Amino acid sequence: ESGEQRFDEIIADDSRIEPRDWMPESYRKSLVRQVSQHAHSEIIGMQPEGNWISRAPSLKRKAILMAKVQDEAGHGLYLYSAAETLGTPREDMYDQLYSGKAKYSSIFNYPARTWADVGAIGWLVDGAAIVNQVPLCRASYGPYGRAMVRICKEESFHQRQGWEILYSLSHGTQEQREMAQAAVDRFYGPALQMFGPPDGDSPNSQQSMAWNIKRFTNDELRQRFVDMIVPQVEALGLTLPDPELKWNEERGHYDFAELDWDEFFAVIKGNGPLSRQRLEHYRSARDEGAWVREAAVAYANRVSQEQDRDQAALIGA
Amino acid sequence: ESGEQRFDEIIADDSRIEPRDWMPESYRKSLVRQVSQHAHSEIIGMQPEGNWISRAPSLKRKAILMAKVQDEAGHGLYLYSAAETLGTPREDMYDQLYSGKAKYSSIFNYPARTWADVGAIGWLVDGAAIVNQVPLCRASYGPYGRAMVRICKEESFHQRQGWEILYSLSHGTQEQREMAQAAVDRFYGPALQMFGPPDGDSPNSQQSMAWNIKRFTNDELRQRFVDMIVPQVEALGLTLPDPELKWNEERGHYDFAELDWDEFFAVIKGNGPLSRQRLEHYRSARDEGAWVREAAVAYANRVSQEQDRDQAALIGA
Amino acid sequence: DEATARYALILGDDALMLSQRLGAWVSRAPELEEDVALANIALDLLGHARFLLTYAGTAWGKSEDDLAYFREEEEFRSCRLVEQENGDFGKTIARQLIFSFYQHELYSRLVDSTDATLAAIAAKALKEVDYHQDHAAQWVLRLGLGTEESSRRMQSGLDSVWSYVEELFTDVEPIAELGDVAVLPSALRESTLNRLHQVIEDAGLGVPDMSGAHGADRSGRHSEQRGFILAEMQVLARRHPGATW
Amino acid sequence: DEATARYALILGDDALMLSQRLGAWVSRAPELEEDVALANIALDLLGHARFLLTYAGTAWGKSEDDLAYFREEEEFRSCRLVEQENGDFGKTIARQLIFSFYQHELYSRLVDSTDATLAAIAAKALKEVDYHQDHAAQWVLRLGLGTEESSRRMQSGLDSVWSYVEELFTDVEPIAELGDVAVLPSALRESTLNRLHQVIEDAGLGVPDMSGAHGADRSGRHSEQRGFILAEMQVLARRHPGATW
Repeated sequence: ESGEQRFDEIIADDSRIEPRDWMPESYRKSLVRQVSQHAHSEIIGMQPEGNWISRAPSLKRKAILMAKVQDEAGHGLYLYSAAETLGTPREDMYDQLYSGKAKYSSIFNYPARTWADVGAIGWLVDGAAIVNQVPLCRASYGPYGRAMVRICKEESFHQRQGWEILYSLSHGTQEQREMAQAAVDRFYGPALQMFGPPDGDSPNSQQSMAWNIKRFTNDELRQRFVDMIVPQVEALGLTLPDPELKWNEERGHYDFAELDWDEFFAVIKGNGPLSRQRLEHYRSARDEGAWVREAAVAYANRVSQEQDRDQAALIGA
Repeated sequence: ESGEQRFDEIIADDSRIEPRDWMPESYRKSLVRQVSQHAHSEIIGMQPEGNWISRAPSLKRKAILMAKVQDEAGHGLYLYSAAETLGTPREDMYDQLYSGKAKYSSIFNYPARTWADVGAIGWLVDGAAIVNQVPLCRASYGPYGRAMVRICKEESFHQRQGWEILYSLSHGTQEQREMAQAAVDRFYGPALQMFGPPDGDSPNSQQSMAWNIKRFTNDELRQRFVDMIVPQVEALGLTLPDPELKWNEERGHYDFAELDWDEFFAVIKGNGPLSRQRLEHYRSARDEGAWVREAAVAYANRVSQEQDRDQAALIGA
Repeated sequence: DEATARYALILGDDALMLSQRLGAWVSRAPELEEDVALANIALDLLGHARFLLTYAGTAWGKSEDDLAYFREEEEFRSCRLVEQENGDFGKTIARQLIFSFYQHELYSRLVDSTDATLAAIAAKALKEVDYHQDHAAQWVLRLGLGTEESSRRMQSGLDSVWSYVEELFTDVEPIAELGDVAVLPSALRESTLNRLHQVIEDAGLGVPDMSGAHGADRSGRHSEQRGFILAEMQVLARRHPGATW
Repeated sequence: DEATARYALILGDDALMLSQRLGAWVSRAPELEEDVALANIALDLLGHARFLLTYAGTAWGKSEDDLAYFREEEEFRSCRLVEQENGDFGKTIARQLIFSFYQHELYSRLVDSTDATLAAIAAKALKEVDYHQDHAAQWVLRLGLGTEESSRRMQSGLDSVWSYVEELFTDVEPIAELGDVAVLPSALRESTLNRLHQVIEDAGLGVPDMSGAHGADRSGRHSEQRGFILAEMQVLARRHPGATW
């Protein structure tokens, strides 16, 4: 049985490909791209919320936010590890992000201007991420699927925490309430765009679905997300900024207005409000940390040489 | 007539030595030390007040403070120029400050914690500086004396502005008043120590006076300062933190308590509250600006080469 | 009137924010002469801001300090360019180049405003901005043509802030309705960009190839930095509301 | 009682300030693993601070947030060490080394406090501080024995903060009067310094030769940085007094 046959069988059985299994180069490449983009999104995603750690308005919120941003770094670690099992070293992925070649979720190129944005990011952005990611827990590539299981568990906490931030605000003072509504107004559109362009404009999706990486189309997931957040926003006592939003009895789903795809493609092209700043922040952290990483490598070499010497001495004796 | 004779005559006449005049090496060295220390004090002195530019409580105060700190940079420039006329390049003086070998006024190793400290620095520190510097306008070395004339004029503005800050505070809210008193309490002792150790412990003073650089002893100047600020503090409605302070009819001066000279010598030795931080701040600014200075030199060379070429072409034609 | 006051706020807030940013250079500049120069520019801008905020305040019975210290983050109308972090000297100079060129084009037209106060403020400011643009352009040349490192850093400074250039030329409200009182930002675009391109090319650098960053309306879509700037700027004044200084 | 509460404030403010400083590393660390590690330490310290401030607050009917967000600059009792700027990674690690070693010595005695709450807080915190000191010491070794540059930077980090070591061991009031409730800072001096010297020497570095910086009393003589830290930390809470979050 050839590797290719076995691969096709595994896919047909909807079971899992593991690192040592044969896989088509295109499958490998496509996965590396997707997993590393996902990892990069976690890394860049630390910035907008990280901005608010120092200013969180209560110590409890500060602790929750710090833990959340820390989780994002952790997710980045899982995902880079999963991608590494496909033969791409982490350094290469860092370099791609550094050089601006790699993509990450556009949503993180929007600023988090107010504390309510931290809530909106948790509720809407992490919410959209979960809708996207739950099906990925069954992705055909084993390490990716397993990483997603861990990540999804944490993301659902994050979404809940975001919702709670908004709930406190929407039940607080008039100013807090307005802050919450404004944040939802700002993040609603970009959050819906996190599922990617409309199905007609998304050529890679087909192949991804055939390989059991993706399970649903962009538009299917987007619909699922809208259906999920409408009752949640009602529970918050806030509204979504879409006058066309309404329940469609026939479809059994909410109808919603077309999104601003011009903005979406502009942001993808690097003209988001903070596209340059996010990358610069990442680069300067890398640059400033270079001497530390070099020292760690030098020290590790030194220690292993000493161990070798000790061992040689032991054997010689 | 030998250079030395001429030098002695000028000093005896109480008239001025100019850069091209002969002077004893010890005179030159002593002046370079004094003038560059004075310059360094202006430079390091930008830090405690500079800290408050971003937080000044009104736009008017912000403008006044910014102008003051700018003046300090300007004073630094005058003074380095005066020292350069003695044959020491500015870069050498920078290097001495950078390496920690050079001294500067210890007072700047104290923190400016509150806005009132900005007032106290203006009133007391600039006040002490003026008392010190007015006689220096007649210093025997011409460029130094002339630099001091310009500087003294501006310092007296600064002292006035500091006094006004304290006046506004001492006539403001209870909290403002307390802030003002606390600042005066903190800066009184260190300001009095700006005149240097008691005369008995100040071996260099004698020679300096013989050369008509210094005109009064440390203790004479200190007394003059105390006599000056007592009526001023009364006008502020504040007090000086010295229970022994009182008018001595017989001496025609105010008596005041012995200062904490242990603290003084500790700070001189580099154990001031911010001794390390001030130097680090200076060093990091120098380090971070190195590439800019290199570029400026390279550009100047490039331009002068082009001019040489142009001129050569002109002559050749 | 209200619309003129709101226009004065736009101009004043830009100057105030940039002044606040530049003030942070004092005691940190690469040369002592630059400590003096940057403080000087910061002081000029603060002067413009004070005139403009004072004038704006007359419409609402507010002082310059009410407007500077007691407005909330979302009430300021400054553009994102002036709120960008100082970065290294190259980035600061890039920001200075763009802003001073824009401001020069603006004020050299605003001197003809039918509003006498704005015309007078512009006339006074123009002389100062003349120096600001000269200062910036000279440094762009020095850095662009200096060393390899300085050229790289100057270019990366330009790249870093360039996406906020377009916002300067957006005809946000209420400018259009003010007629000859104001200068339409869009009318400054061509001449400002031409002059910028010229200097950048003379310095052997490249004009960054990028469109404007999304969200250019000078209200509610401000930079992430504004909150940090104001936290520091306003902290003392707000701790003592009603106090005089 | 009041004195115990004031003691808890001293411990809590140190933890709070250091946590605030470390939080600024998140997304800026030299390695992704360090983003996680530093956030972890920051989070532990914030946890300690919350227990301690909550406990202190019971004496005055105040919450942790009342104490963290609505005290003024001069009312905090943190030491200057924890308020120092992050600087580069070497300076941050130097600060971590000193503080975690001190804290370890402190908490390993405070577990025997006759105050049951303090003893319990110390017991919980001690396990975490165990990791903090290990983290710091490992990095001191790596940097000290890594490259020439890392050794230089690590040394300069130590030099930069060393003058604030002595303040940790000052028996400020009300500690002395608390007897077995508290641990006398001066009693920690020898063992902490011995352990610090050991690590520093193992890393091929030198123990800085300097006495303590003047003004070591944890009140009114705080660092210049504290005002900046609080301006940022408190800005949002103070904008909305009485709000819940």
